[in-house]
Amino acid sequence: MAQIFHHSTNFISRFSVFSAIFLVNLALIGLLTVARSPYMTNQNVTREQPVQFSHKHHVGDDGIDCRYCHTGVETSAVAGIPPTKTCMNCHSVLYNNASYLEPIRESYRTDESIQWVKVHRLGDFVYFNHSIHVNKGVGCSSCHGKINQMPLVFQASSLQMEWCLSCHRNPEQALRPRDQVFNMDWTAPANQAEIGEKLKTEYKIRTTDELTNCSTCHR
Amino acid sequence: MSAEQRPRDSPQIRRLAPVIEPGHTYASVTDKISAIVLTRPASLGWYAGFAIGFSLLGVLTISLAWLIIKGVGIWGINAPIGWGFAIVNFVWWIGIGHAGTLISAILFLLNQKWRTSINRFAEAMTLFAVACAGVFPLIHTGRPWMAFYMFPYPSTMGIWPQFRSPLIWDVFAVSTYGTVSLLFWYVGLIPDLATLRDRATSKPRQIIYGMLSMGWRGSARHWHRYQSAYLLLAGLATPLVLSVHSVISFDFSVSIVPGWHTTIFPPYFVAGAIYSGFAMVLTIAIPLRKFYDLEEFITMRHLENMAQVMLATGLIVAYGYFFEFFMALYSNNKFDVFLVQQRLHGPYAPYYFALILCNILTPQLLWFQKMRTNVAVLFVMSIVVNVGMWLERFVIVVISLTRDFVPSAWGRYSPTFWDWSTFLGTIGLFITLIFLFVRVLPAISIAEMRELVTHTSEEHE
Amino acid sequence: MRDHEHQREHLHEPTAPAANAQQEEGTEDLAFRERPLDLAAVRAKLQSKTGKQYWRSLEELAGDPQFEELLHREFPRQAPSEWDDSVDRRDFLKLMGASLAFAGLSGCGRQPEEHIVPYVKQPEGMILGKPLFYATAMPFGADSIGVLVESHEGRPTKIEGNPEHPSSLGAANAFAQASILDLYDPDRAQTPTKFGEIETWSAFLSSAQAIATETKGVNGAGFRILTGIITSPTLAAQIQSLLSLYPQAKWHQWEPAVGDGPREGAKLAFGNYVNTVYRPEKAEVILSLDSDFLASGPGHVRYMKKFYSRRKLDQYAEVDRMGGEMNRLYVVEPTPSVTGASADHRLPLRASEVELFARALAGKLGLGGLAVLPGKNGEWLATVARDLQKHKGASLVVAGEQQPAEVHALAHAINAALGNVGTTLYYTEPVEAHPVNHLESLAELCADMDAGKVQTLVILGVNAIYTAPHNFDFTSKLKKIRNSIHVSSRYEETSEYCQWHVAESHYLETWGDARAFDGTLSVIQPLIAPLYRTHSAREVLAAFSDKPGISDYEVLRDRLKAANPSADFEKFWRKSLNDGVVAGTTSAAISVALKFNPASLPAAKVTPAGQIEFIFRPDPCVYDGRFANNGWLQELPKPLTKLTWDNAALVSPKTAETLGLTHSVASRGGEHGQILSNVVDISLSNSKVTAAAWILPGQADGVIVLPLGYGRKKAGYTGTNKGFNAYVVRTSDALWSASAPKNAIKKTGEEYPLACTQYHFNMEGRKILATGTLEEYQKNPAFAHEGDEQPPKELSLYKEFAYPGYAWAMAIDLTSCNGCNACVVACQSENNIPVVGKDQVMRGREMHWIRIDRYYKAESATNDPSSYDASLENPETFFQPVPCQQCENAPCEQVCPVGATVHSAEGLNDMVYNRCIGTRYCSNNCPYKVRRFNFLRFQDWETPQYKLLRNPEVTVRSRGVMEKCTYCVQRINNVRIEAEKQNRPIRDGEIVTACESACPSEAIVFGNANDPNSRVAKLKAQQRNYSLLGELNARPRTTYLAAVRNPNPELEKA
Amino acid sequence: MNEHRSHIYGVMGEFETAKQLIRATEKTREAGYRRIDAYAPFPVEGLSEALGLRRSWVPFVTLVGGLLGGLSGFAFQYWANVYSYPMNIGGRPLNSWPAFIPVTFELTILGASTFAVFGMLAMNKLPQPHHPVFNVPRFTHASTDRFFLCIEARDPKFHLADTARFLQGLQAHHVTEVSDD
Repeated sequence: MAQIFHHSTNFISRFSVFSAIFLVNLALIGLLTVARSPYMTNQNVTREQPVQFSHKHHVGDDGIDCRYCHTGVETSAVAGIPPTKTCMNCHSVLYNNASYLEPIRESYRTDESIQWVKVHRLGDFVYFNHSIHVNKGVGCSSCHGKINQMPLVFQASSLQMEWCLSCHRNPEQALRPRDQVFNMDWTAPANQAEIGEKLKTEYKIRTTDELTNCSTCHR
Repeated sequence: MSAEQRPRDSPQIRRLAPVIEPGHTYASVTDKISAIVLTRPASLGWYAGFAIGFSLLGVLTISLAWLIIKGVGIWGINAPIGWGFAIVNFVWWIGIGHAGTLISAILFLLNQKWRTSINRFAEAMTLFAVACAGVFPLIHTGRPWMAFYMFPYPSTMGIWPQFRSPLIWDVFAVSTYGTVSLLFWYVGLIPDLATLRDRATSKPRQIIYGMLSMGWRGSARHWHRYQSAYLLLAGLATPLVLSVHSVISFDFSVSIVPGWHTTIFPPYFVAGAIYSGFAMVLTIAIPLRKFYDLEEFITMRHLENMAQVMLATGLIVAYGYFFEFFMALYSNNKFDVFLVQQRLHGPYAPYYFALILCNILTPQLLWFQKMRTNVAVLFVMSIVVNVGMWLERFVIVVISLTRDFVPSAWGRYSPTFWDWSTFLGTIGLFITLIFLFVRVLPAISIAEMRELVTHTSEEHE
Repeated sequence: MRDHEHQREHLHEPTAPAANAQQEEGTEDLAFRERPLDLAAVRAKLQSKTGKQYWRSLEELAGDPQFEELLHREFPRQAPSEWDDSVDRRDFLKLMGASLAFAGLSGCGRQPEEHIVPYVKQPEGMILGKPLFYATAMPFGADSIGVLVESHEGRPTKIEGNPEHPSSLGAANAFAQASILDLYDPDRAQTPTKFGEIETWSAFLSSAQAIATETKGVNGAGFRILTGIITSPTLAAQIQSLLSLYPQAKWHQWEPAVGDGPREGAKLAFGNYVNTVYRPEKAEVILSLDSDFLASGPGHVRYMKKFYSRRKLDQYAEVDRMGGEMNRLYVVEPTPSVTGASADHRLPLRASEVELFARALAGKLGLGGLAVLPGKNGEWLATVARDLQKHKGASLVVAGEQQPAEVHALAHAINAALGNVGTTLYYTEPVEAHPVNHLESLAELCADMDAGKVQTLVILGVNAIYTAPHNFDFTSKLKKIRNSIHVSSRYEETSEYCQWHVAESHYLETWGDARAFDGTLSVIQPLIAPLYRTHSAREVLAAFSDKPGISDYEVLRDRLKAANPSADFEKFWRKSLNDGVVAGTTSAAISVALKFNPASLPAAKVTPAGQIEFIFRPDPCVYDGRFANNGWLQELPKPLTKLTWDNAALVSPKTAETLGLTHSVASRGGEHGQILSNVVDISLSNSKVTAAAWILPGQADGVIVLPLGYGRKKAGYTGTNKGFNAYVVRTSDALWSASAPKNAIKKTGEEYPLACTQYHFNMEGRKILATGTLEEYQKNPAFAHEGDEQPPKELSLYKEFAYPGYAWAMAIDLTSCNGCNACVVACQSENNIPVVGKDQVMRGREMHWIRIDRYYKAESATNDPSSYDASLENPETFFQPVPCQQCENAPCEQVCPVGATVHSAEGLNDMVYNRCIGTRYCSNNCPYKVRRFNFLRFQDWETPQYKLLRNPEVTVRSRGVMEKCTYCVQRINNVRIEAEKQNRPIRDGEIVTACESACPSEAIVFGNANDPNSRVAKLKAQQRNYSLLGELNARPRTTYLAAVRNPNPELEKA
Repeated sequence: MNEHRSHIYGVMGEFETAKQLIRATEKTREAGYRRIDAYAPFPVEGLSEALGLRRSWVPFVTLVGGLLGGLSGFAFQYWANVYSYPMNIGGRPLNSWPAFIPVTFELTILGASTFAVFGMLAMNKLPQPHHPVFNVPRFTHASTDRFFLCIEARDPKFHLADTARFLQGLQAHHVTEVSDD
């Protein structure tokens, strides 16, 4: 019997030991990466909508203010998706026979709601409130990205807890003057750090301690 | 002089009883032990035992599936008794595990030669017990599929486990304990695997054992490092084994529940663990040496020593019981006082007295040599102690919870069918693993037996 | 709106948000919906709830879309309700098949695509995501409780009291709050039926019209209407117009749980029906003659608020009153009621002896009548009489609803003699639209039915077959009626024997009006269009009139217009809707002359000493049975017995001993769950009922209480066959109490498991509830701290955590708590707390976030009422609401392995459901045992109606997760956000927790302890303030104010 | 001679008892051979000294492992609780170091023991299923009851014939040459 294993097995066995360890770690890292990838978060994924509504056109080109449609954004937890009526305000006269607007007109006729596909989907147990962010100088684009350049809206941020925390831990980075909140093209000035600090005190932003309490977002 | 002439009962000679019957050579021990794995066909008894274990294992699978589907509500737990059989069994199994490490590590450090013939399967027992124990912390949670929250990984929530919680300590203690025991056991196995490789007749076996032995060739240089590694492992496993059950006891002593919140717990849990562990070793060793006639290797001396250890640890446990009472009364904390009274004449008093009977009264028989050397008695005794130690955990975990601070919330606990099936299921897992183990791996460390042979032969020279 | 932006319903899965069935009915509807509510689907789902629907094989299962769904969820959506946790074999196999898949798929997995479904035309005035509150009123007996209903995008989710309304004053009782569950009850009747077959409304209309014409021909002969008490002027007017249309038609009334005593008593005393209104706030001394006026009967919510306004001691310490003006309450009653249990002095007397007591009192006060009370009771009486006389004009005697006319008449006489009329009580015209003697009214109807004089019987809401005295044998008589129409919200016992059953709309679905105990009129406005094809009583009556089809809305407006020819009716109308009360409708006090001489009373009939007295009482949770299918109320522990899901024949310890009745504690659940009690056969007035016996300390000896409202045969999934039906042994001649020899009650030898949430009544010498008398308190205001072992803060090794901002805290005044349960229901409704069912309660797994502990101050040798002990004959009873104590050194937080419960910067003990993995360690380590665990999937995910019910502001917890009181953190956050938007601090009283807002006695106060001017801070500053189990140094934010009672020193000595 | 070395690993002798092996080993070293190795079925006392082996590095490696495990363990807990996400847990201080000890301890043990074992294997160049000595048919007894001494070809003093003769001089049975392939 003597030699059971061939010369090569020495290398093979050692190699496999190391590669096993390597692969396990690789798998773990992979898992964590997938968890943060658009596959899980739907970040940057554009969705087909029943009506190919273009924010680029309405906001970017026509310059319609966010609040014209998203009426709740300053007062309520939710910005609100506009009722068909809002579309018809204009489209009863503009493009009022464009075929691609048929679903709108049909909805208005039949009193059947349009089924928009949801783009921004927070965890079921997160209680996000638009109004307080808007009122405290957090701009739309800080979370939603440059909507005015999106033909079809996609989710610009991961919307994961660590992402929320990044801002709740140091809000100053995102604070802007109130009149800039709805400005999609606002970019942080060079001295954002100090401006942010100033605004933070001006707006009476709560301490990081308070902003990172569980019950701030979870109930 | 030779075995048959020696009068077995005269004390001072008995004390010299060997840890291995004389007349053995390197070859003979090797043959005898490796034969069990390599040549001897599996007996009918083995198949029978395995069948029992395996069917119980099936019960476990079903119980777990049903648990996952329905939720922990299928068990008897409720408010206020949030922990029931699951935790009782967890602590019980972990406790059993301890004897293995203890025998292989501490006795090794103390250079107790008699450990050699029992440490291998004692270690195996440890691993399997830990496996059984490991089932519970996971499944007893309300959402097992979320249990990974307990591990410190960089989650997308940017939040970490809560390291002040004894349960997190458990996670680390138990997993470390499992890993180290496995390493220790495997390192011990390497030379024997080499032996099996060299004695195996069929190619597949040669390859399997060959792979497992990693090409061990008994080089003196290897032995040199091997020994220091093994010694270090023993040195590390010793504090580990003590820490693990201390940590388990923290689950209770760190809380504020009357009957849990006691400083005596760590030492008394460790003692209890060793106590039940040795009981279990006996429960396994006695049939093992019988069926595979290993009486020459696992001699009366082993059984007796273990019996003595049981007696000693049993007394420590008794001391623990006593002090639970004493401290409660001495501290005059109304909640503790009330609780210890409840133990004596509460709704669960029978369990408490049963526990005293099993753990304190019965083992007193071990003061007598006759009893210590009577295999049948030892076997029964070991079972009794196992039951007793299970009861102890039941008394501590469950009964303390039934009577805590606010009387309006007092309740009672009674296990359901699924509590029992899960418990029996883990016993099935244990049996199955043990039976597989004796078939595929040497139940006694051959290499160390050879050392023993040299020593004994030297003694005889 | 909140729901379409973020799903609230579930920890891991999106479930259909507010579906709203209004659009089903095609009515003008201001509600949003995501998925249409398909009634057929509803019914199908409801069937599956009873666990009948299983997959026949795994193969079939595998093809099933539900199964695919199930694979991507943590647990099966279609699994039978956990309410009965029975292990069914096929059920088991079915799930086994899925089990393998779980391992891989649970935990991770992407969220499915979701749709946002906006309005087509958004109703103005609505801001998506913000709840609206509407004022309306819940009619109840001779009263109606004004409520504010919270509505999220058109679905009512919560009911609270209406501060504007006299009978609410902002608080609400358990019934009113739980009535919202009735709205969404999936077992409600959903369409009209004829002989049980589904019929259309128009079919009913036509047959109604046929009947109408026929009836017209014989100008109304044989046309009868049966209703309960009606306080709705509109409905009454409609009935009257019918009666004038059909001259020979008759209107009968039957209210099973309200006696004729109050009515007839007034008649006896004053010669005609008058309504009595009390002013407890003005009374120094109150004597209740078997009246539970704090917890039932017209105006009780108001009375409770007013009564306890006189027991606030030095509340908020503005003036150091030290309880100087604390009133005193004496109660004489056969069985402990909420009122009696919280009285300063309580005398257990058999129901029939209460009349003797009243006569003797009258005698003592020199009103004639010579009856004297023998023995100790006599002394007691004398003392009370003295106390009353001492407070002429500031005393009050209240007679119980179930007491006979004589007692009421006596009470009127005594009050008159004491000069209380006009001060502590006043009289008004009856609130009832048409006061009659109900027993006679029903008797007459039955006689006529028997005599074949009745062709058409329209029953509005009355479940006569269930509630009528059994000697009337209503069933057989009803069978004789040609046209019988039953109008009720559920297809119940009576419906079965009627030709037509018309599904009645819930009061939140209809227009209407109702008067309160003091005559104040409220407009009832619908919060939601009928969920099903249901109709109001008014519509049904209209169907028989000459102008059918006229809508309630018009009828109502026309009446109001007529009654208020004011200039701007629209303004008036809007104001009435907005306030919930119609201005200027409160009845004026009338002066009535006493035409009654106590001496002239015939001898009272008293239960002979040797005999046992059986008395009938409405159940504190399901009342007369109308709430039998309400899971919240069924699972609500009854104030005194702490029983749920069952009624029981209540027996005093001594009587139990003589009858050989006992309890034993079951090993499963134990003291906090399952008690085995003896089953007894009660044969009474040649009928028999089998009941579970329950031994109740403080009950008068020789009395057995038979609570009404249980043993329903057709109540629905929740209420059917729960408890025993006391109506079965109730006869017209012994409507409220019957006497029978001892052998009328026999042990059957069987045992029956009762779900009792607190059996153990003894405090075991632990300082859980600090109690004292007013004297003690005035001597030593800090009496609550005697023997305190709370360690000083300096002893701590740790540096204190600072709470610079708000420090939320709660103070609960035990002096004011009488265990009325309003807070428990409020919490359940606000926080989406599931109902777990009897079996789970028996395992000690009920989910209430706030529980009310009941303790007896009895030096009992044993803790077991089932072994007789003199101290249990009339023990002092105390109640203690226990929500999460929000400890600063929370023992629960430190042991949680995943940090699912941690402390907020404002001192809240946050509970993060989505982080919890359910080790239950926190619950074990919670000394107050306020944490609740979802042992099984208690939430009902299937029933669409319940999805409408849920509060979108609160996560709906799922299986395997710990939950607990959070001080209504959702309310805190919403208020804070509003305040921060205005850059101002939160004002005291701006945040009101659900329990606080419900509490009629204002025992619960929440606020910011850091603000020295907040109410809570002032309460905590009091010396009565102590923390539960302070010696544990958990530093609870919830603290208690010791219970102080005001006993009469003279009686104390005796 | 060098051409030998290419395909010869060394010469091996077999002994009955451990004592013989030790004696033989000592003699061989006295004879000036250095590249030698002894093979035994169990650790033979005195053999290491006979071969003149130096103290092994295993203890040091173990120490390193222990320190790594322990320090990183505590450091991580400190970081997670004080910096990463500070939370008020039941009023306990952020750095509740006593509560961090158990985990730190367990990680120390874990680190130390894993390093000990894997360090030992690594230094022994295991796994190594194939080794020239296995070419010797009788070497299977090395794992049962026989003791072997092998003088390797790499040894400067090595000469096939002489070394073989030398070994026979030590009463070794079956002196065989160990081929290297």
